[in-house]
Amino acid sequence: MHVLPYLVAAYLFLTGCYGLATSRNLIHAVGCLAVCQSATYVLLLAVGYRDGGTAPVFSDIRPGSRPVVDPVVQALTLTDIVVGATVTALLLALVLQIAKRHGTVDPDELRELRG
Amino acid sequence: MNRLRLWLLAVGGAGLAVLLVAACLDLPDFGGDRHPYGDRAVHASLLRHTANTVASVNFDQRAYDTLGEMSILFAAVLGCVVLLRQARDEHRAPPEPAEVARPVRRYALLVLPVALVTGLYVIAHGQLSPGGGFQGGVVAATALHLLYLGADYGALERVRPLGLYETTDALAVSAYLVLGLAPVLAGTAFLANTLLPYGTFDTLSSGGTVPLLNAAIGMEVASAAVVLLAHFLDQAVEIEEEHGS
Amino acid sequence: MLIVVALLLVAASATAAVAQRDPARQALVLSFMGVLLAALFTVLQAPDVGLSQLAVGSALTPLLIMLSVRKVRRRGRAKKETE
Amino acid sequence: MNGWNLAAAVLLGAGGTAALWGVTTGPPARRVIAQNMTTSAVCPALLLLSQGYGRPAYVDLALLLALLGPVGTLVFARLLSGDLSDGRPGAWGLTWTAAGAGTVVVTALCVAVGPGRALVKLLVTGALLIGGNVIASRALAGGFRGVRGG
Amino acid sequence: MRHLLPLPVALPLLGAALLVATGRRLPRIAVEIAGFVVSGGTAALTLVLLLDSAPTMTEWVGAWPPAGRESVGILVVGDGPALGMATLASLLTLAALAYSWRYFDAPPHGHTGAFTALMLVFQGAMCGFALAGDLFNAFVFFELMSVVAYALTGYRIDEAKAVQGALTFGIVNSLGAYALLLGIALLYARTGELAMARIGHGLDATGPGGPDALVLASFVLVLTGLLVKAAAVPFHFWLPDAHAVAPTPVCMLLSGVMVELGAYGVWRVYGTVFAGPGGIPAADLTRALVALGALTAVTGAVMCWYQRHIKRLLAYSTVAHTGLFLVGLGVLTPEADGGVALYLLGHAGVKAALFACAGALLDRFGSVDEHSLHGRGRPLRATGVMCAVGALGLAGLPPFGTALGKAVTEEAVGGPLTVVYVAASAITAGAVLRVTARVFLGLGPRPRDAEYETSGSDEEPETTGLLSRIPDTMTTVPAVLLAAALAVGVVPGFGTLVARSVARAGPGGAHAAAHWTAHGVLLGVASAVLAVALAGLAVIRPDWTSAPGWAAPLRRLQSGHVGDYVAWLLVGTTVLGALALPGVLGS
Repeated sequence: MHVLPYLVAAYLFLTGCYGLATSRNLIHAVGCLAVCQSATYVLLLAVGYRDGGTAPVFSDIRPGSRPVVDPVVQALTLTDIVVGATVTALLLALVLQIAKRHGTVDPDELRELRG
Repeated sequence: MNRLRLWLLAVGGAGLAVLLVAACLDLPDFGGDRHPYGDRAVHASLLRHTANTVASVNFDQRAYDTLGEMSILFAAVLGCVVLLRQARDEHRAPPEPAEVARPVRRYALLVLPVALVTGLYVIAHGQLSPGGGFQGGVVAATALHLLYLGADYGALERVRPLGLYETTDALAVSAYLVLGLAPVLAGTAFLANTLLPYGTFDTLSSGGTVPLLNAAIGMEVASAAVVLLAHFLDQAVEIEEEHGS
Repeated sequence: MLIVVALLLVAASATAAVAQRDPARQALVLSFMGVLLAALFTVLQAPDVGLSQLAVGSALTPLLIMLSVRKVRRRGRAKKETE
Repeated sequence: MNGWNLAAAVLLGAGGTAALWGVTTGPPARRVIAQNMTTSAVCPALLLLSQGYGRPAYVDLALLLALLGPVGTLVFARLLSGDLSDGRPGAWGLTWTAAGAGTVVVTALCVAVGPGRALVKLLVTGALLIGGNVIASRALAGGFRGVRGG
Repeated sequence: MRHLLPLPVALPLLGAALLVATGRRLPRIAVEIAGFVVSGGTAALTLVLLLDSAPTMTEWVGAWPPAGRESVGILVVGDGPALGMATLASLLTLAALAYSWRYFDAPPHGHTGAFTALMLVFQGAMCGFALAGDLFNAFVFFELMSVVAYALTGYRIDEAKAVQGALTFGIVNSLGAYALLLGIALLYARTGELAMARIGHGLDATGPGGPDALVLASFVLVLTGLLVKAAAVPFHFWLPDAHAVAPTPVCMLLSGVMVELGAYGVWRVYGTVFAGPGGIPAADLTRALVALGALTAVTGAVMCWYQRHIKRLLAYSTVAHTGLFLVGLGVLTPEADGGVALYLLGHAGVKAALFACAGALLDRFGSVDEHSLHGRGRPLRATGVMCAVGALGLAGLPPFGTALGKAVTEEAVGGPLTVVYVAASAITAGAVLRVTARVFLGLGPRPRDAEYETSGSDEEPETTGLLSRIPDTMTTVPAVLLAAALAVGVVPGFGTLVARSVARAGPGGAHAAAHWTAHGVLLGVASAVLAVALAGLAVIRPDWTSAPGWAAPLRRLQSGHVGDYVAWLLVGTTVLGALALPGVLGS
């Protein structure tokens, strides 16, 4: 339990990398990249967690009445999620153009840039 | 070649796995009590009457990061607009109207206003309760696309003057930057939240510039998401390549 | 315990997302994973992050991926018809 | 860990595992149904968590999921309509079971919360959850016909 | 004055936003002038700030001055190197905008300002990354820089190679960025801080007896992200694929400053975060950077030699030179840092000018292929001369800035590594000279085609149709850039100024100077002579130099397959970890 969340984060990153490296479809590869990125969310939030803590949002609890978790990592993760969504969109746009110009989305068949 | 890749992957993956696992074992235990920056951030947030500490970190203490985040979204949308533009060898074909079962159509039209209101609610309460410009903006933008899901693409296009959304997107970014530059003109730091009164704790107008920045982000995200989806929808539904090219 | 359940489900869905080689099916798993991540963020006491993950992961990203899949497939079909 | 959280853990664990199994195996039609069931399992769990942690603010998450979950399913129903056309299992049994479970959870929470603004939010969430679930099932069972170009 | 520090980020972003907001109504000329004004204004601002950068300016954005020693705000650091990089990025953006004056064919319909706006955002992002004093903030601008670069690389959507290169670029760099973020999260877990200097203090305070596996892992992950950007072997595969296909003005920025910003990031992060007793021992960093840097330089030079696609050739020369920079930074002496700074400035001018010349060829003949252009470049006399001059600059012929920087760095590095410097610069310059001789003079026989290579013929020109004559902007800009590269070496006292300002920002704050020495001049001339000899040999006896029997495996590694590149990235992290391991085990 003490390290499980961290290990899950590491596992997510490695799994995503495996998927990326062995992918046969570029849309699938972009999805795997999203899996890689979820590793960063999990790691960041796990780092900021505090046992018995609650969200540092004081609209429905009195400040100081309960221990709170780290708000900074949450802000970082928020930024990270936005980054992830936009990068996914941009890469998908590129995949669409590849599909048009090369007629395939299989990286094994893209053979123009080499050597 | 493929075998080489698998070998590389095995070696690299194993090495990285060992490294990460070793690091995990050295990390402070999960759920630990030491969060110096976090504790300071909570304190600073309460000092400025912002009930949602995460909003305070996002729009006040680390508003500069949010500027970067917003620019990423802005740049990505601009990039998608450029990348998904109609190429020379393509033309537009108006899609055929879709046949949607009546209950589904009714549901979509009924939920659309609910989702829009929810989106606005999430944006407006960003500095009080969980939520904020980003979350609410995405919900509002998604809501609009219920028209595509529940009716057809033509219906969506009628309520979506794309140029307007693009301009709104850019203007929201400008508004954020202008709000950040105003303190510089007043002789203090960029993005300083010192010009407006902090208001009463746990009310909509509390937190100084936090609600304003939050609203700018909400506007930016909502219009950016609409523009982004519009270009993907155009590609998937309307734009066709000239045959034989 | 809640955290453990959510973590294991996320890890399992990530494995499934990588193992599904067809992008449309992967999009389904990714949307599942997005919702599960939101639940994980909630039990990690990060409702703000959970909300944005829900907003992005449950509808926006699947829509983007599915639109791309549709475009690529439609292209393939159009090409087959002309040949 | 209090009773609410325990119930949430059970719902999340059982519902999540079942949905994951459904999403990763079988024909496309069944996968989409499982994806729809994710909403029905996780949304009540989020409601229970909000009560368990004593944080009414967390209800927003359930509200958003109840709103966007069915939208996500509609995306798949619409854009996969070609794949779904052969053999449309209505899965009405499952749908009504999920709707029933949602009703039970929402009712229990309403009783626990008592009248007030929070109750209204809960009821809206419940209505959206159950309505969305049923409509998404309807959409999967042939809600989009003749969608070709659009 | 310090309140103005974040403005080099804010102004271009504001300009870009306003351009997009009004872009659909403005005529193209107005958009281009506006972009020019904003970019130029920002460049002037960075220059003013740079002149005021001693003593170091720091600013807490959001007016959160530290209470005690701790703040909740974001730190922006304006020291010599940071503002120097920001100025370099701004000036190069200005040059690229001038070069692309009325350049592309019709801009996207209804988005007249899109290209200019993207370039402005790129400028702001590079300034933001250079000035960042907060690790997460650096990540944000790193990512902004990457996102804009992907979009700009794929700008010509009609080009099959362009979109493929952009996607490879995007996937590999995003993965690197996520590794960087994982490293930041690990550092945050250990120290609970995000400002770089505070993280450094935190590591020193909490590391009981030197670094442990956590520090090592965070070091490796952070460095992976930065080295992917800096295109060190084996993270470099994306670079030739992307730089060879991006529009020429974008190439000028990518090769001239963005890749170097990765190396700058390594210098900044190591110096501020990991240099203390709780961080990574100096010996380990030296081992890692010198080994990877030397490997990068050699690989880049060899691959550069065997290219026929001219822009790809130049891209590999960037790889080789970044390797040289990394070696220089790796030895961790103030003299070497100053030398690298000068080398980097000179290289930026020379490389951007060479890309500009390649762009002129592309738009005049619709090809950047050395073989098919054989002899066809004769009418373009000015471009040919600039190509040759640029090649000599690349070789480090005194009195170019590259020569001064290289001489200072070589002296600081010393030993057998001098050979790497001379060889890498001579081989890359020789390749450029060979191209010049074949294309602009038509010397030698037309070489035979190889089997496994990227050809540069039948490319689409970036302008409206093929140009019948090269416009003045496309010859003036490279000329100015070459003159600037020359000025770096010639202007008396400039070298010492740069070296001193870099040394002041580094640990210890030692005094440093950069002078021409007989030894350095001799080595510079030797590289240039070697380059000319290599080029001559290649032109006269193509069979001797173009039969790459032993280089074929190396070329095969550059497969264009994104999966291979991801696998190599993982191998790279492992290698980095192994190289830095002894220090962790020893403590």
